[in-house]
Amino acid sequence: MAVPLNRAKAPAPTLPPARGEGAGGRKGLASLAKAAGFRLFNSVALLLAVVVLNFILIHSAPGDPAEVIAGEMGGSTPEIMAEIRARYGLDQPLPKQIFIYVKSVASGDLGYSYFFNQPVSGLILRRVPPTVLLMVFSLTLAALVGVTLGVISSARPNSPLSHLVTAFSLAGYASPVFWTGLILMLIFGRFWPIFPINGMFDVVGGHKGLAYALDVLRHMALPSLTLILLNAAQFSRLARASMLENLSMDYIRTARAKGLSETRVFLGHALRNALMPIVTMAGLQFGPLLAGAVVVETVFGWPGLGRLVFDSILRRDYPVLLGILLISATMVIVANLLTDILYRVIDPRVGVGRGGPAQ
Amino acid sequence: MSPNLHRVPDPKVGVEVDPLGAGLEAPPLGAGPEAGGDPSPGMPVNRSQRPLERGLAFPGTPGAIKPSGASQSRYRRFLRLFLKNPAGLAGAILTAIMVLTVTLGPGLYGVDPFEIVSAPFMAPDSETPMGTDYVGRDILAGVLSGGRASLSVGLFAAMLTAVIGLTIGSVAGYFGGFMDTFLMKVTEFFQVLPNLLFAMVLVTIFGPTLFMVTVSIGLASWMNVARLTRAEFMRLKEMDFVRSAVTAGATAPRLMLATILPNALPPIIVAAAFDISFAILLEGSLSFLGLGDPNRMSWGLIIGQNKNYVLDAWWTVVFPGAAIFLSVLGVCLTSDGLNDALNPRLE
Amino acid sequence: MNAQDNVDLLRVDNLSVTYSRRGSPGAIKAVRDVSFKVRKRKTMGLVGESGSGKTSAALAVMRVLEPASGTIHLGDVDLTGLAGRALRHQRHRFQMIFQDPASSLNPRLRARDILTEPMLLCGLGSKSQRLEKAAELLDKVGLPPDCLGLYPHQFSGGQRQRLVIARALSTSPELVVADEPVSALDAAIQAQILNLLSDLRANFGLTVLFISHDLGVVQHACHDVAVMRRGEIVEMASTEALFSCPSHPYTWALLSASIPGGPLKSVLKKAFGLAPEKSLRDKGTHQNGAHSNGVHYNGLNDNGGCLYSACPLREARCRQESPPLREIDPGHFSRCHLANQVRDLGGALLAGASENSRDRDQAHGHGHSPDFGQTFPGQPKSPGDLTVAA
Amino acid sequence: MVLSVENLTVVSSQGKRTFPVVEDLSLSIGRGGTLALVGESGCGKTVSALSIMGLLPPGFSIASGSITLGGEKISSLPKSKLRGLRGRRMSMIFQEPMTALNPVMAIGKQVAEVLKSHRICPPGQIKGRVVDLLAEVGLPDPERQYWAYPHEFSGGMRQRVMCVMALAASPDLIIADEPTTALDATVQAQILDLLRDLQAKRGLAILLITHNLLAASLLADRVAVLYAGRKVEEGPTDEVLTNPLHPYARGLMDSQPKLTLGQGGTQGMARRLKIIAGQVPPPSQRQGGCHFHGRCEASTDKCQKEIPTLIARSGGHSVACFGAEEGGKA
Repeated sequence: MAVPLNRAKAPAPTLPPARGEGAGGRKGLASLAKAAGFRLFNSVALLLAVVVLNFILIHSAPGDPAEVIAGEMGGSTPEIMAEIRARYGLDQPLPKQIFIYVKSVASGDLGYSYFFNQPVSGLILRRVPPTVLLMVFSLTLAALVGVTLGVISSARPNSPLSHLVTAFSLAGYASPVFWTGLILMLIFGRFWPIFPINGMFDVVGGHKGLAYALDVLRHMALPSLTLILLNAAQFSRLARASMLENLSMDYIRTARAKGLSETRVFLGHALRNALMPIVTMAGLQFGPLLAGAVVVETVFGWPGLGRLVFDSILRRDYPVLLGILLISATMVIVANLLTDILYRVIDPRVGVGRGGPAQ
Repeated sequence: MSPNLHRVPDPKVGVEVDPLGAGLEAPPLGAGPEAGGDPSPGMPVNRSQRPLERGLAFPGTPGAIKPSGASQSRYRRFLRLFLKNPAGLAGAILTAIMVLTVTLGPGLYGVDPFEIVSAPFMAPDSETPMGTDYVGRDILAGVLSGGRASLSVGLFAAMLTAVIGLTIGSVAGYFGGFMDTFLMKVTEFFQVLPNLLFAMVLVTIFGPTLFMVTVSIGLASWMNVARLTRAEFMRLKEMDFVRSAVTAGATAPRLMLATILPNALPPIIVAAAFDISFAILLEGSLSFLGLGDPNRMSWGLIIGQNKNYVLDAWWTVVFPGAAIFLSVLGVCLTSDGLNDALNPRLE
Repeated sequence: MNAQDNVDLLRVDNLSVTYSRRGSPGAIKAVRDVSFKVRKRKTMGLVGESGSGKTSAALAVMRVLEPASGTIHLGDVDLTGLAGRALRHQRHRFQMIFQDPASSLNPRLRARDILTEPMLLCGLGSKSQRLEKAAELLDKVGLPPDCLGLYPHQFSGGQRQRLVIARALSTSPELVVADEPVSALDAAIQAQILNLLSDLRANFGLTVLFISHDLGVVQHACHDVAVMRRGEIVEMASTEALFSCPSHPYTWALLSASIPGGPLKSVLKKAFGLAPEKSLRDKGTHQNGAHSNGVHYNGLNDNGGCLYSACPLREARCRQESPPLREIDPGHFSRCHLANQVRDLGGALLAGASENSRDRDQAHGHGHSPDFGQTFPGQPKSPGDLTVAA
Repeated sequence: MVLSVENLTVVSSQGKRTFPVVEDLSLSIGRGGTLALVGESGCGKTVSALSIMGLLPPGFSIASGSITLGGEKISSLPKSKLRGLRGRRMSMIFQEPMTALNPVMAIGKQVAEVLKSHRICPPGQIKGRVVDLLAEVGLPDPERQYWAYPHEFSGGMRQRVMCVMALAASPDLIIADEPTTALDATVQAQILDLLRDLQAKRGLAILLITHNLLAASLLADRVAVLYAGRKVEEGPTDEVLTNPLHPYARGLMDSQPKLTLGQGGTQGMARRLKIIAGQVPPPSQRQGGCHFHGRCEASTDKCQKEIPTLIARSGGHSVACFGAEEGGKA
């Protein structure tokens, strides 16, 4: 916050201390830390709420909670049932149960999967890296491709390219993820088999280092291409709308009156302002993207959270399902936190008190 | 400013009133406001009994100019604008076609989607226009009757998101303060949960009936409409015509429903239309993952069942997927068309 | 002036309005302990620049904004105490005219519904009576009766403002609060609406609270004037007394900025002119009204002294002790420690300037200046009275 | 002569039909001179300014007439050449200070852009030169202001930043489109003083677009009154403002409440303003002849048919009206 006026004995209103280049420096690290602190507290509260939601879901499911937790293996062996009752303290009064549940989740114990007969947290955490890799790779590429297409098409709003981009963005949004995935599998499986259509690496290859990375990349081509098609469509649509809106603002007319070249006006002024809503959308888009990733993993057999979700649905393995919901909510919260802070760095107007784009 | 007919008053008539004449402190003629008299202020009076002061006989002031344009009804204006936009028109036609095929199709085609028609993986031919699936059921029958589940879930889920979103958004936007902060925290909480995952958990726990699928999708995707409604209510609440209704004595419910909501509807209707397409996609994903209503055929279900045989039986996946694609595309284009036709002239 | 006329219709005592801005702690004092009276059937002007709190005061009187403190009496009814049905029961007695014709009419309603809505909400008359009165109102504000079925976007700016005025009169109110009714209009339309307002005021026996930032309009339209700055009334008097010789440096500064170039302007600028802005606009301000110019304070750092920090006559006393609103002449109030000196200094400057302009008239031989009152000339060469409207 | 515009006609095309927005406008400004273009909204004053700068919005185009800047005919220049002149030889100040600056770029850099793109001085000196300019327009502590953002400035101070941007490449002509309309009276007076000082110091020619007669009287030495796209009167400021010849100009002056100081100030209350009935006809509604004939009290058949031409009267005061010509009203 540039002008620290609300401290009791505020000195004469001062501007941010003059500093060198770089937009970030100008904000003052104190104000950024305060904003991050506020948002962090907010995120922890959200996480707690998700845990409580999980608890409520388990207890509101039809039937005895122990049955629910045991899932498909339920009722087969009395020892398991007894062990579940003891672990979750199901015979205790409800508030006590919530406390036990929250305490165990906080200590990293998300319960035990009887189908995979291993602790849920370990099971899930092993599947997180491939999903994160797939998502971050796809989100970045989708953002780059989408924004570039959107910006280019906003240069000449009713040119053929612009109509093409609009059509692409509509088609990208309208096609269901699993359908696109399967169509790509069909194309690259049957007619142009240059990419593997299943799994994450050649089981037989056993490559090391760079070769291994390349192999994973080849395997990731189709799943990420599916995600990119979907998300690039949304980015291009928003980028085009945001650019057109900014190009009609007064400060663009001022820039032109200063005699700046059209590209300088376009990139130097319009794009800088147009990026802000796009950053916001990237944050909000992370949740739906994760959902898309789950489906794509199921289609392409990518060993991430998606496959785990698919299997645990079949086995009605609630601890795993709820664990995944918690972990993915965490990932979304972290993503929102990052985009919020990125938003503050770009936009000098955002004060400390006010929350970021989500507010 | 709309071009208006310039009916010129006869210049002679428009001569201004003699400055020292009526303009000065002439005592008011006839029934002045206080003549009407009011029962003692505190005492509540039945609304319709109060006399309406008719004010004074008094010549109209010069400079009467007739505003322009015939008084067309809003619906004709809406239709005119909507039909002018090609995308909207195409969308409306596409959606209509999909709805018709889904409602009339099963009756006309007459084949039961669950009935084994012939050998599995039959390629599309005259007999089975869309071929058969992995157990030999007719894909065309599946597509026709599957649409009923997908589109109805899409419509009703979108209605649910609209109801929840409108309520939370309008209350948060209008009342502000603590209510706003609390409701926005709730919205933020729901937004953190990836919508498909949340819907999956709900359906898994509470059973994959069509009703539960609709409710889960509704619960997982109302946040956009809520945010949009809140933003519109906060913007309109500050405008003069709402303040004028306050000064005229409008109560909070009337302000929210009769004054603010009609002006807030256009962007909300567009968002709700988008939610229909979003819900269809979500229903597709759910049934693709095997969470749809088992005894109801659905587009996602067909694709989910045949996904492993896509390489050698492409038609089992391509046609149902195309059905989803076309209906979602139709709804999207219609909502784009709505956007242009509905945007108010307020700006 | 019969006895009934010096009765006060509207009495506002110690009115304060505060805004809490999300993000910056502490409340912004938009209106600070303002008191004034509006005589029945008279027009009271509230004049001030943007951010002076004049619109917030008006909205508080209309109970659109909840005042932080203070009481508002309409006739003998204390409005601040009322709420819900009781307040709505009084609503027909006081109505409001808004500034921006584009946003003060509900775009979804036809003219007929716009005019009948206030009567409906106040429960006045039957449906047919309301429609008749709506047609009658249109005629009174100079709009043809057959445009009842049209929507606001089919009217021009001036016509929409006439519709807004007709709506305000629909419940035959005693008090009309007009918030910058002509600021958003062009000069020619502005004159038409000002004439309309004065005709309606005279013929309906209305009492008007007139908010504006334009001194020329206020002098033309108002019987009494209160000059507001940073949420306070700095000077209050009858129009005649105030414009003949103000007694607050800020009023002089406003006047000197609103008169055309010439000897008087340069003299007044030297004596009372504002020093150019020094500090940055503080982000915590509340910024509305006709002009979107920022304000340099946020009501937080009240260090007790007079708020007019840019005053050229500022002394030590002004910095420590905040001046009360004192009555320095009968009916003429000023919030300045040096009010008397300011009045005398201003009077001298005025007299001085009018002396040499009268000599110059004789020298040029075409005594152009009108007989009543001394309108101060534009460029030194030809003294004719010059149109002045900010 | 810094700027001379001859018989400029600008048309706006909506769909198939085109309407004249500015008709046969001629004006000229010498070095150090200021011409005020006065008129109600919708009379084409902003469109004229934008056509001079070559910034006409889509749908508007120059139909005929020529614009010459410093002897060079710029109305026929290709877009790229014209762009080189903007900021360098002529620059513009806009009305709404709150939205005319880029909200996410420090103001110093927004000014430096002008110097950089026109290569006025080597990159090293740019920052120093900007800081001097900021000081020249009266912004306190310019060294630190360089890094401040627009939202930290008041309306008046932002308009000063706009002036700096306009002056950075020391152009010959500044077009100010309603520079003080969005400001309060006191701040407006300061900005007009600033413009007058800058003009005196740098010998600038200023084209002031305004609907506010006070601003015109304070800054301009000549005034041209526009009505519905046509110039109806032009002359020295105090001549035009004190005894206007054209009925519209006279109606405009009379219809505004005059601020009178000293005794006898309240007669305003009783006196009704002399009004001009009706409204300005929008471009699509303008018939032949003099556009004002509908609202003019002295309109004759001739006024309805023929377009009055501008006739020079005494002291460079010219008017375009048949009535004024015959009647010879003083």
